[in-house]
Amino acid sequence: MSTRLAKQGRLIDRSKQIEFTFNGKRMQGYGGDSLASALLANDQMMMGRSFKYHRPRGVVASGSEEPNALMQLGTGDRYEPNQRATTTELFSGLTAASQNHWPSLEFDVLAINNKLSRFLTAGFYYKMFIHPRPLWKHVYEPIIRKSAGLGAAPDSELKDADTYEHFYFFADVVVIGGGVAGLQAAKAAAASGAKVLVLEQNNHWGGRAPVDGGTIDGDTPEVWVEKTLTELRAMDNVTLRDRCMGSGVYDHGYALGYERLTDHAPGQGGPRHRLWRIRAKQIITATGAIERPLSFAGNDVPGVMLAASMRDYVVNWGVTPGQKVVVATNNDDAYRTALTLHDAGVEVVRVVDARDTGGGALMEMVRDKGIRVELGRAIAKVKDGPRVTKVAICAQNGEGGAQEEVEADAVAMSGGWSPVVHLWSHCGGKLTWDKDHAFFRPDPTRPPLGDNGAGFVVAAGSANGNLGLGAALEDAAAAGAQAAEAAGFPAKSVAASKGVAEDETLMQPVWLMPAKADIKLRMKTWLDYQNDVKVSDVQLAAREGYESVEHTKRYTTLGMATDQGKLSNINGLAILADSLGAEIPQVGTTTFRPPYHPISMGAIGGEARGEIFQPVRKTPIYDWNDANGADWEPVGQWRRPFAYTRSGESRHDAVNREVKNTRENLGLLDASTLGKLIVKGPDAGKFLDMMYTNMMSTLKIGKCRYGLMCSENGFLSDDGVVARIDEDTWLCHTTTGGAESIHGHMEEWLQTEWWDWKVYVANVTEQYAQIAVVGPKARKVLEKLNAQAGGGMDLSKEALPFMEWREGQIGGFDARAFRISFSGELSYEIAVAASEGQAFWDALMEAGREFNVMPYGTETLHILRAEKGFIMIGDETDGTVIPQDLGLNWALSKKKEDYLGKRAQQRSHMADPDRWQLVGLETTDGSVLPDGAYALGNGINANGQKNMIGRVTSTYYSATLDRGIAMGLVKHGPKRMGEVIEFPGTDGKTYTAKIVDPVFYDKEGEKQNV
Amino acid sequence: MSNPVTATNGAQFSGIATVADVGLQGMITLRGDLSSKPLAAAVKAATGTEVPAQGTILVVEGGAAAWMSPDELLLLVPYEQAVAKTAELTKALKGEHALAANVSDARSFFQITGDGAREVLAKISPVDLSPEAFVAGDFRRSRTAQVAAAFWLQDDGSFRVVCFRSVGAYMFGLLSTAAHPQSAVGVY
Amino acid sequence: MKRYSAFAVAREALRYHTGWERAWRSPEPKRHYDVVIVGAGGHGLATAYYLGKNFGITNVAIIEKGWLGGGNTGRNTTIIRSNYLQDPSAAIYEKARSLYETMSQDLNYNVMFSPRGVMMLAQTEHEIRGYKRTAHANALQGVQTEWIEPARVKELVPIINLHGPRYPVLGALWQERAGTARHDAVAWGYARACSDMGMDIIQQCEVTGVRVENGRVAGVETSKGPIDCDKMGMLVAGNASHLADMAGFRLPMESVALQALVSEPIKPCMDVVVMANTVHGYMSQSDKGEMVIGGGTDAANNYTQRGSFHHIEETVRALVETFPMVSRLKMLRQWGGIVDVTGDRSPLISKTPVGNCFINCGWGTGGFKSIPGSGWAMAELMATGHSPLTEEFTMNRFKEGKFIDESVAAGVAH
Amino acid sequence: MLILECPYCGVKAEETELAAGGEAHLKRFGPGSDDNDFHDYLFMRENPKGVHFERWRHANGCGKWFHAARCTTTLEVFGTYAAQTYEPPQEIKDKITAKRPGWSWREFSDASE
Repeated sequence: MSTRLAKQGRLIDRSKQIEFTFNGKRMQGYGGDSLASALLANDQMMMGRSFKYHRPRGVVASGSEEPNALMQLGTGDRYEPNQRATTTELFSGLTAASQNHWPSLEFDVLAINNKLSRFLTAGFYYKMFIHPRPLWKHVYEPIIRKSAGLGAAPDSELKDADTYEHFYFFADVVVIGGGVAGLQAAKAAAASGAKVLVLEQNNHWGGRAPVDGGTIDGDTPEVWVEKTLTELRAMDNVTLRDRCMGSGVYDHGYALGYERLTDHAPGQGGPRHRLWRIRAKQIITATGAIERPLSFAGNDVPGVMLAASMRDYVVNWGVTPGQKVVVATNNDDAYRTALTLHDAGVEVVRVVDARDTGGGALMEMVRDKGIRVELGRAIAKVKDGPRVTKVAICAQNGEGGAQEEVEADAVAMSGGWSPVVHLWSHCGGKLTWDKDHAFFRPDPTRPPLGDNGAGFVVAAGSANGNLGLGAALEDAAAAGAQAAEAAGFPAKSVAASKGVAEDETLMQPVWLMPAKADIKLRMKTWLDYQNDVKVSDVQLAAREGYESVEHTKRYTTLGMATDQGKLSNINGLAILADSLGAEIPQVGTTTFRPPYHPISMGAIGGEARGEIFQPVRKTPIYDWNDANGADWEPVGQWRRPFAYTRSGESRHDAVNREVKNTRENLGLLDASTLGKLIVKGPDAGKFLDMMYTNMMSTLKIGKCRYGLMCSENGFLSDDGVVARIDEDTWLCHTTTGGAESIHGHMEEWLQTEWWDWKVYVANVTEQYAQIAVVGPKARKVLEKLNAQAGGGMDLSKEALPFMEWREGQIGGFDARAFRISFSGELSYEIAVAASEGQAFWDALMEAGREFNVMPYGTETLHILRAEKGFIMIGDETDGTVIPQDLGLNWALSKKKEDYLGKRAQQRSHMADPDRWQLVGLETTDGSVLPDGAYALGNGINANGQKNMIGRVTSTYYSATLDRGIAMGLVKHGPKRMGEVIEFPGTDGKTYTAKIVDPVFYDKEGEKQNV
Repeated sequence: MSNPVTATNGAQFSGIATVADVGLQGMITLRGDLSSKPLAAAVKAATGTEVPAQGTILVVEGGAAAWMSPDELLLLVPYEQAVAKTAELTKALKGEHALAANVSDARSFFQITGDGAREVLAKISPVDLSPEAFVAGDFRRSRTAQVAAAFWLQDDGSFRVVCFRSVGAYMFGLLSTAAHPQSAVGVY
Repeated sequence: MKRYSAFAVAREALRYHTGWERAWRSPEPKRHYDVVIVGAGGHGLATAYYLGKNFGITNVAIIEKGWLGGGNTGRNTTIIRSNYLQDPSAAIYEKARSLYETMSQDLNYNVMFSPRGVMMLAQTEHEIRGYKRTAHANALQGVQTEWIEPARVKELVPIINLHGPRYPVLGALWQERAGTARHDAVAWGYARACSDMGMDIIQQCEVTGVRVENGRVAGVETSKGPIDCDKMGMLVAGNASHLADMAGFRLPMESVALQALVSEPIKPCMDVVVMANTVHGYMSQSDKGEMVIGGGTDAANNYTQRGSFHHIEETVRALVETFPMVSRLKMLRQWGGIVDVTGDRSPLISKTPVGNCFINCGWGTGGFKSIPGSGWAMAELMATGHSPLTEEFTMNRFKEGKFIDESVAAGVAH
Repeated sequence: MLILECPYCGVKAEETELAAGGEAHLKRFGPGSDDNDFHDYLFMRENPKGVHFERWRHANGCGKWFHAARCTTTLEVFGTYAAQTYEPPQEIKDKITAKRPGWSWREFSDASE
């Protein structure tokens, strides 16, 4: 059984008892425990079920590489699936549940998959479920999906109770990893004066060293770590962050730090996670190394654990995973576990060392304790029930015939170590195979390259393949100096601290235990625990031709689980290489992709949620609109009222009321969103002549002109009214949402093509609130305001004719009035300072009451313009329409040699007489044509599609005319006036419409010109 | 004629720093040749400052001038004087190729005061806001979360942030969120 | 070829799976082939497959620089749909979708085509109009799609938040017979079938030059020596400009990164594919349980298969807003591919200035979903010189101004 | 996540302050130009694996367009320079030659039409 030891546990505070629950059971742990150590202390070895076969699984590691002990943590709006017990700090009230089983952890129906495992090998689903076809969707896939997946999904109706944030940080040198190598590297780098940031994923510093022992500068590693931290904390140029994982390295020195602020204290307030967006000149990866499992049959049985992790549980948390332990190894380090266990009073039944010659000093120390060491031996098989009960021992060079069976309740295994090269590799750092240690290590000649083309990542310590304490410290000091130098800070020579630990003899690669294990054993020998990939699966993949490492990975799912192959990749590669008769480096690795360890989506999204998910752009009249029935419509980032609904009124009714009232009385439109650009300079006229299809240079001061803009590719992109302000100044109106893009468009041409032209552009869109005062009584209300104010600008037809503008005062407000109309009614668009926009609107509403004033929204705006046959960018245009299609040839200046889009419009397809052209459409029965309907032609095309001859671009119910009106683009349309064409609806009906002139109302334009 | 109001109308929030709507501020966009003498004279007349160097703002009593781009300044003047000063600038620069536009009402204007001010901005802007990198008088146009903004550091250690008026409410929400009382990063 | 079936699996299980044969051969190249296909991704393999199946042309080599299916075929988000607006696009994507339906049976390889339905959310009035337009066009194009109301959206996607504070869900364009497939399996299935027809798939073989004689293609130089051919097809997403350069012509195209990510696997919670274009994100759940997430392309030219992280952020925040539960999931892995984007963002399937040399590229974000249709049409074009499915996708269309623009719903204005 | 130094305001800006604007040094062809020239101007792109001259706008910054010389396979930046030029400064071309011998680009257009 696994229990708490009476002594040990350097990280726990035995005075602080903590209650938590696991699968509903109340348990106790101590402050400083991880969830995994606390569970072990409560004899809860089994912590989960595997992905595919639903095999019972115990914790196998002690850190972020853990593949098995995944938990559902918390409840309700703080629930989270798939959290590792090993990286979860215990807190009072923690609720954890194991996952991927039904009905319970102990009894799981889908464990039947385990019985069927002989059939469910790698790739079985590619070979099965092919016939009959419908069964895949309706039967097989649902079953497979249900048995797959890990934790349950969070409740979809609850919003995350936590918040998240980002933080930008700039450093000369970022050290990832706060073990002794990281701290040593930081010290060396910081001595140069460089600004250093150190990230440590755990809540404690020093990494493995305090567990592994030895001395540093004569102190225990623990003391050295404390001293060094004190030194670093005292330096102004050093920032230390714990609980902050370096999760990804990206181009040009960008790195992400994932800081877990309240995971260990939920609900304490403030953000849960903070994502550090770091820009570093140099990055040091002091990310340590991860121990590899040994591949023997039953290596996934609960109680089989990585040797160093078992040591961690004893030393860090005072927990032993078993009472009778077999240690299996191919290297010297595992002997430390034997010593630690022995010192803690745990029986070490055997040390099984696969090497014929065994190890060095550490082995002797173990033997001196009276522990039996077997050389050249292997584990043939671990028996379960469901946790480890017996271990069969055999010769490493055999086929697995057991020579001895010993009783044990835990196995500590060590297959050697792999440097954590993920962060080195994320951005293109290359690896080299170290034959002596049988691992990939960073190749310092091929680092990731920064913006200057030089390397920007330096690996240090065991992450760089220097496993020994002394070598790691020396390497780290050099890495720190190198990084500082590369960041522009000539290093001061700082002697590396001197690490002393027992000499170790070389490990011996052992990829399969025993070396000639038969197929039955290989089918029970796990490589990837979580995804249930076994030695036999990789061998099968190789045999079937999935020879590339990427093929093997994808065919078997090796390394694709939530640990991303941290434990399994090298072991799997070795099996693959062996199957192919190739060397491991020839086979290569799969690509390392961020993040190093999964990070929350919440953190990635940061603060952007709820009200600040995206900016909402608000006009000065926004609040009034909101309080007065605005049915909001998002238009780009703006929100505009679609209509102002009154209580008891439908949207449709509101629109009809607004339309009629504007035609008959007085309507107000908040048109503040329209773009306003000042274009000024000696060459401004020439420039606008290029920007617009029309001639703008000849516009008289005081006058307005409707203008069209095209892209260089010829397509209509924007429209609006241009006013000439003075000799060298024009004011250009753009569509809503066009302000920024058209401003950018103008600047682009000015800066990159005609940079010798003297033109300045300023975007003054938001300086003004712009209100359209529309309807037969528009002049009356404005004159009333002027009368009330005791004077103001002359708004008469004579003083301010149609398509002109004036500046002056209206109702006491400084204003600019444009006599322009997008409705066909008498209309003034009036711009006042944005800060006075609401006051001006209030004045209009107040003065307009006697004229039955009503605000109107975008839908009414649309209908009014459609009744007049005015086109709308985004409705009649869609990026494929040229002005010629819309009968706008009058706006294409014939006098100009050039304007943007002119050359493009001369291409053959643009001049094709078969292009669809703008017409009005009237349904034969007065109904409203469906939005986006297509007109049916004759026959089908070569691909069997029905031929189309046109489409509806705008369609509305016109309250003014009490019938449906529409505009559309129709092949040869203008020549087919009066013809009736068919529009099949998606509702099964076919609509018939007559081709008519697109101007439905006031064809002579008398109403706007009064 | 009414009392003009800002987009966020005096809003204020206190956490690791205090975020507040500064109120109405006269602002003039001035484009032109920044090395020209008439322009320098006009700037001086309008604000009382010289033409600022790249990336900086010059602040004096009642006025300021900030470097926006190689051919653009942002001039700060009292709100009530903005219209008149724009006209004066235009007049003074007649004959020069220049453009002065009153943008006082097109902006939202915030201040961030208190110890956490640097950290508040550093959460939302990809700019090195450490004390060694960003000093009083530095003026930076950048991005704050999803909108463009400009900000500078005053001599008293407080920041001023300018953005478009339409996103004033968003900016206030953003700054307030970043200033959450339990969100101190603890590095500046 | 030994056929795959449940029976075969059971038989092999009894002998510990020792009897499975190679899925495809690994031959050395011959000196001459009737057709050389450059690129053993989905498109290249599908082209070869249909050359053999539909036209009996089997003296074919498929040359691959890396490993088959290792490009964009193996790094996309596996969505299959054909609800395109323009006729030529709808035709080829619908052809592809219909071929996907029977692909497992055709290839005797389970590619796990899952017609679970694809939904494109409308979150603005403009999008409503755009998708209704698409539904009308699709009806005439023979593509089954429909406009659905918010209540139906919620029924199909219980985890969605219809009432986001920013963009409420106003409805959706729904293609019930669209879905997903296992991307690797598509390449492997085609490879196995091609190999079985006697075609040579030559992996780890880089094309270093294109031999052109008298204006016609004569062969390729490769890292495994010269190979002659009568006809050549270029299907190398992310490398097309480079290869065209070797043949002496240029392409109207740029290459950029497209990124994707997956969450850790969770139990089934979402049965359909949802695309939210207003906020730039889409998501589905794989059979393994991972939430598979994608967004838009990066903007700058890039051949690194890495993108910029702010695109990931934009996509994730969009999905957190649309599906609030996503906030408490974790990102397991992010990656990038290189997509080729043409002037109208639609592909080129075309003859080239070099005789008997054909190109198929520029699929942008639509590559995976088009594989069988693209291969079918390309094979027809290569074998007969003409295919109605490819007719509009020529290189010449840019000269004429005859674009196939699927982004037409993009321009918003009032 | 790239960083590029804006030559106008001296800011070393990260990509989120910038907007990519495609290939640089395109020569505009207007009315009267040959079909092929116009086509190439609008659509043909170098799209090299290697040295690329490209346009960027410091959109969330000083608003100016500038040019960058950048490698598309390593993302190394050889330099940034003002947009008001028909070809890269000699100094940047020399730097590229030193680092990428044999690099090529289509002919740079010149000021004379």
